[in-house]
Amino acid sequence: MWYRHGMKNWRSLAIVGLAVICAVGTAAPARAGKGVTLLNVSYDPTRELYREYNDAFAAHWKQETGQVLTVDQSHGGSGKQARGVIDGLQADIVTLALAYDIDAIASHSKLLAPEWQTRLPHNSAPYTSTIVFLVRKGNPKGIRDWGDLLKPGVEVITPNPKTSGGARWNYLAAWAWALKRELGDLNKLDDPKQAAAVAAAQAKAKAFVGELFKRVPVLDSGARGSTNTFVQRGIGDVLLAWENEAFLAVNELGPDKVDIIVPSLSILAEPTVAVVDANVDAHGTRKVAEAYLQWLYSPTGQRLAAKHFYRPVSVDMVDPALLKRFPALELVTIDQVFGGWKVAQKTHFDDGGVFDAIYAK
Amino acid sequence: MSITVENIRKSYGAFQALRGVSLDIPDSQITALLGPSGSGKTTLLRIIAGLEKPDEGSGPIRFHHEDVADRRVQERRVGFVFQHYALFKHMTVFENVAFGLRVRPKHERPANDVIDRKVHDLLKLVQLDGMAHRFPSQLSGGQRQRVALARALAVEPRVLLLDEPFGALDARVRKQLRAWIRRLHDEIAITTIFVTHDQDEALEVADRVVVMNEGRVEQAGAPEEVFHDPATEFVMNFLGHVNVFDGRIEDGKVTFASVQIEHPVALESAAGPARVFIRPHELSLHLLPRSDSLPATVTGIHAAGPAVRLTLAAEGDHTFSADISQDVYRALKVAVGAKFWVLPKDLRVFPGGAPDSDRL
Amino acid sequence: MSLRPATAEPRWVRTLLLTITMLFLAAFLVTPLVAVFTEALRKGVAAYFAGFDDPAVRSAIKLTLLTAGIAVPVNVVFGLAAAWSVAKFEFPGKSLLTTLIDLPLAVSPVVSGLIYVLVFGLNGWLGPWLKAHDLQVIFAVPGIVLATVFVTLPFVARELIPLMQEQGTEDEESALTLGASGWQTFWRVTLPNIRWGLLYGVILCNARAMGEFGAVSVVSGHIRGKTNTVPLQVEILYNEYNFVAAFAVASLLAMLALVTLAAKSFIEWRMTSAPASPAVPGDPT
Amino acid sequence: MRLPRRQHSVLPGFGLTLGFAVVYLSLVALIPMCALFLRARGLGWMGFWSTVTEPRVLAACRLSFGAAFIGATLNAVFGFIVAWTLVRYRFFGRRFIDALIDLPFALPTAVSGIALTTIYAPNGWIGRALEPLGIKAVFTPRGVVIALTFIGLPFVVRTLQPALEDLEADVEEAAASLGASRPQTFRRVIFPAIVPALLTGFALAFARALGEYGSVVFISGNLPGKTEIAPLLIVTQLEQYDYAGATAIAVLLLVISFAMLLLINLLQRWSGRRHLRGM
Repeated sequence: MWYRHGMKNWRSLAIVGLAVICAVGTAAPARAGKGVTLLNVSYDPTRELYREYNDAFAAHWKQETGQVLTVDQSHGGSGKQARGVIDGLQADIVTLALAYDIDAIASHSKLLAPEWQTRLPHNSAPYTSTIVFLVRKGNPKGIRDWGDLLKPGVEVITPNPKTSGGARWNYLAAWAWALKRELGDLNKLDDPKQAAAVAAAQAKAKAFVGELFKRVPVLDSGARGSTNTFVQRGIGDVLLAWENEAFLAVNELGPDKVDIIVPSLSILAEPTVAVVDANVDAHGTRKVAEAYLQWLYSPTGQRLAAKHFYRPVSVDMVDPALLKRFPALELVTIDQVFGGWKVAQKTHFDDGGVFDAIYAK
Repeated sequence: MSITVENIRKSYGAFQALRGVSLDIPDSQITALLGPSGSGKTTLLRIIAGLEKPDEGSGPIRFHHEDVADRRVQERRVGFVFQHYALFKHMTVFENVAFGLRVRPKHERPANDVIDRKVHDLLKLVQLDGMAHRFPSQLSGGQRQRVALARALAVEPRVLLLDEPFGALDARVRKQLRAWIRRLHDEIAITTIFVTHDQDEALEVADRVVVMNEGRVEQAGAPEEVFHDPATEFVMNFLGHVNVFDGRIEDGKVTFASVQIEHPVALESAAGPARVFIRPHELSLHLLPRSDSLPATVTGIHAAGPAVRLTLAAEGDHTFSADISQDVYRALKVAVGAKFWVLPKDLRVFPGGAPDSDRL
Repeated sequence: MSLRPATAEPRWVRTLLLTITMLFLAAFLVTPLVAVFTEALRKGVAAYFAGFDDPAVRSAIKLTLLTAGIAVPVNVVFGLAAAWSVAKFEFPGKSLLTTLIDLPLAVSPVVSGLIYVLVFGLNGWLGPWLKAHDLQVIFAVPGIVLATVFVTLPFVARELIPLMQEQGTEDEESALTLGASGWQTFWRVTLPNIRWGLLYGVILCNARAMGEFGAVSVVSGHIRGKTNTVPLQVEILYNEYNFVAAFAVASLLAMLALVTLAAKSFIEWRMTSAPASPAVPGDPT
Repeated sequence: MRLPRRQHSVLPGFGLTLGFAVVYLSLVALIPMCALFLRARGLGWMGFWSTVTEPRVLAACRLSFGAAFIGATLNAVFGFIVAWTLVRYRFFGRRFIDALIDLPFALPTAVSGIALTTIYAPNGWIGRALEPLGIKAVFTPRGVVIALTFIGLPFVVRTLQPALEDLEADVEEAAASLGASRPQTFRRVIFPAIVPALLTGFALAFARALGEYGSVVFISGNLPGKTEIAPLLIVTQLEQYDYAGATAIAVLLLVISFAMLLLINLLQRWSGRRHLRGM
């Protein structure tokens, strides 16, 4: 009798187990619906740009092919978004803050080819940007260039370079400026004869950046968090920001509150874009995905980029009135100063790198 | 419906609640399971009801020759009244009583008007007809008890099982309900078993008393039988107040305190220690010594009641009680400090030492 | 001067304690609540309602309702089953089971999300299999539901276990002796007995299900209009400098919290003051 | 028959309900958690040890533990006063305040974080008042404590309330009749009786605070080594594709949470009651 009872218990357990598995396992099919859908996984400051671009491209695509296109949009910190794609976020397209994050997708997941950056013009960056300063209205602390950030009593706001792509650009721009100050001419970096001077300059740059980050009271995880901290909370005297973020902040949050200051030298930030091969092939969206990115280089794409304060790569396609908004300054590239992303990441941002050393004490 | 159980065992981990109980419950009578807490009486009742499973190797449980040991509680058709009644708080009195009828399978379920009539008949029987639409929380303890009884009777049980039916009531209501249950039983004549730890209750209500202790049946019989002819020390001790003396058996006589008395048990037993039990009303007080009487001093008087209870101290640190009538109390002019000769009119002797005198 | 009862504090102590209570609660509870509504209404009622006039917000509300609509019922079933087995039976490993039921309460929300990434992610245990079958769990609705189910798992069970333990088994046994089947006993006796406690558990579970941020954030993928729940949408609006809309949507959740609290007070009042409520139990058979 | 070794009750459904509960719990919670341990095992003991003893991880854990401890302590002190006034005194708005206690529980943590930051920032309602005093509330460890105090409050109050309600007045009257002053009665009669509940509430608030993420990230400032909490570090590690490091910290938190829960259960057994309302 006890035995029979036991069987019953096990049977009911099995039934229940199956039921739960069914309930849990009703995973959604990855795609559904009519027409074609793209998922563009992007980073925080591109919200406004892609909102407009998606509509424009969908209309263009409809005209070209008659197909109804919907572009789903996901925004977040660049690193977080890359991790999402690695873990299975079904992105057809990634438009991230820096090439390193797309490299990470390629190396961690085999979802896209390692040579992705060569497939589109201009290093796969259809628009560029740079790093500028946002200060309180009237610039009460008199900040003109990177050196002024170390004035006594100046508080600097930047996101965390560990988690924010924009913050890595901030960090590298500051470093490049310090090198330039020490060396006078950045070409010396490639001159073997100047090795001793370069080493001394690198040490000075490290000290400068270390001192700079000591003046940071809040490290938000993303660019938007930092802007909110600076503008909404009123914390800090200067915000290191994407040029487009700075313009947007002035427009959205009040020209009466903040001013943009352009330093003498900054870095050429190249937000890169790529098609995620494995995903577009699974979704059957390669054609439209590739067209989507190509069209970023078209006059419309370039115009929209410029409208949203990204520097277009093909200036000749864009209304000069729009271009006038971008101030001229000396821009250095990451390849030129740091030997490319992989080296920069390893030296500065990986665990145990230079950035960690700043906070190690 | 007579009930027979054989060799019922039940243990909870290391604790043995029932150590092999066999019992015959006669048809249409009230049987009381009497014993101190932990004696296994409630466990036995729950096993009969089917609320507990006896251990492997236990004997059958027969309801009138039919072994119901493998029957589920729903199929045994027992009416069970719980100590705290277990009335369904969210249902009216009416719905509580009707519950057993409403949960029957559709083809056996009586029509609504039949249920209605039946419930009202039952409520009339337990004298609660006007209360049908009240909720249990609006009733007194005694009324709740009667609702529980009516609910149990509604399913026309073959046997009625009551777990400490008067336990949660105050003294006055208890007394009333005892008599009422007795009358009710005479009316419906259903085999009834109830559990109690109150010997007065058992002796007054039951046709048969089963005295239990430590998972065993000590004695089963009519109330007079167990009271006047207890089979064991435990029964003697448990049924009513009793004075206990440690004594010895020698030469056919029993010696305790300072007296030596002839007793039939002493004649049959070998010499050795013995325990002497005397109920307080079996002692009489005398001003002059008699043979077999022992001198004692009154140390306390409790005169408020039909009888007067005296506390007495005898030589050798013996303290005991004696009950005398109010007449005798006044005639002898009893006062604290007075000395009397105390004569046992009757006594019971159990050969053997004093094992666990604090068992009660 | 009247004599103060022996078991009361002097007036100044009472005043002091009351003042501390009020200040503490004002600093920690009332101001955040007020802040949410103030910010939401900063630009007036029209701007407040304009905050909801956004397909992404509406889809976030829909997704949140769907998530709670799945998570709450399954956790109710689980809570009932767990409470029934724990409260009404003795078995070895019982206290381990109750500890494990409590575990999601103390697990960091981030970890709660992470574990599902490790199981269902592309590089997780089931990732390759799911991909082969074109199924998507994390960064889609099922993952959000799972994470929510995990975080809200203990609520109903925690509410019911002590309640059912307190009530004992007499009522159920009584129903059984009267011939009721197991299901009848459950529906007609157990459920009415625990209904207020159950509702209380449901309300807390629902509040948490709708408000969960950390765990859902890890598994959501943040696809606008598709995998954003209300708390995530609040963050997004906030990050879009759309503060009024962010707080307007947040005020929805704050109002949910207030409604929850009101419902809870009502239930507590019912539980303590009106045990004898009439009820007409439906017949499920 | 292995499942129920001993079954006291004749109530049906044991196999069904326990089976369902165990299977459900395993699928939803236990098996996914195993994934965490397995992934962390990839590090090996040495790797695990070196990850969790990195200065930055240690600093984050110190902050998480320290702030959780201070928050739970604040809650123990003020939560006790709140529970006391709610149970003992009758005043206008008592019901409203009583209901409000659960707010941190019902309000999404991100909203709480944003709201608290808005209030305690230097230009916020309370922050403005603190600024002249030289007290910086947000973007300092104090901010973390504020968020964690907010999160933990209901745990302490809701555990203490029933315990205080259960205290019988006659015990206090007995103490008073034996000549004890009110403070003496409190110290020697009331307080010892509610210590178990207080400890339980403290432990629950602590365990919850240890893992809190959503509300803290807005208010803490997130400076590595200074105001970075352990759960944020998990997120940071994840975003650097360092799964092993993330899982190592997650395992550490999980094990500590589990230990806390076991401790809570022991405390509850000690105090002889498992009834925690408002949870």
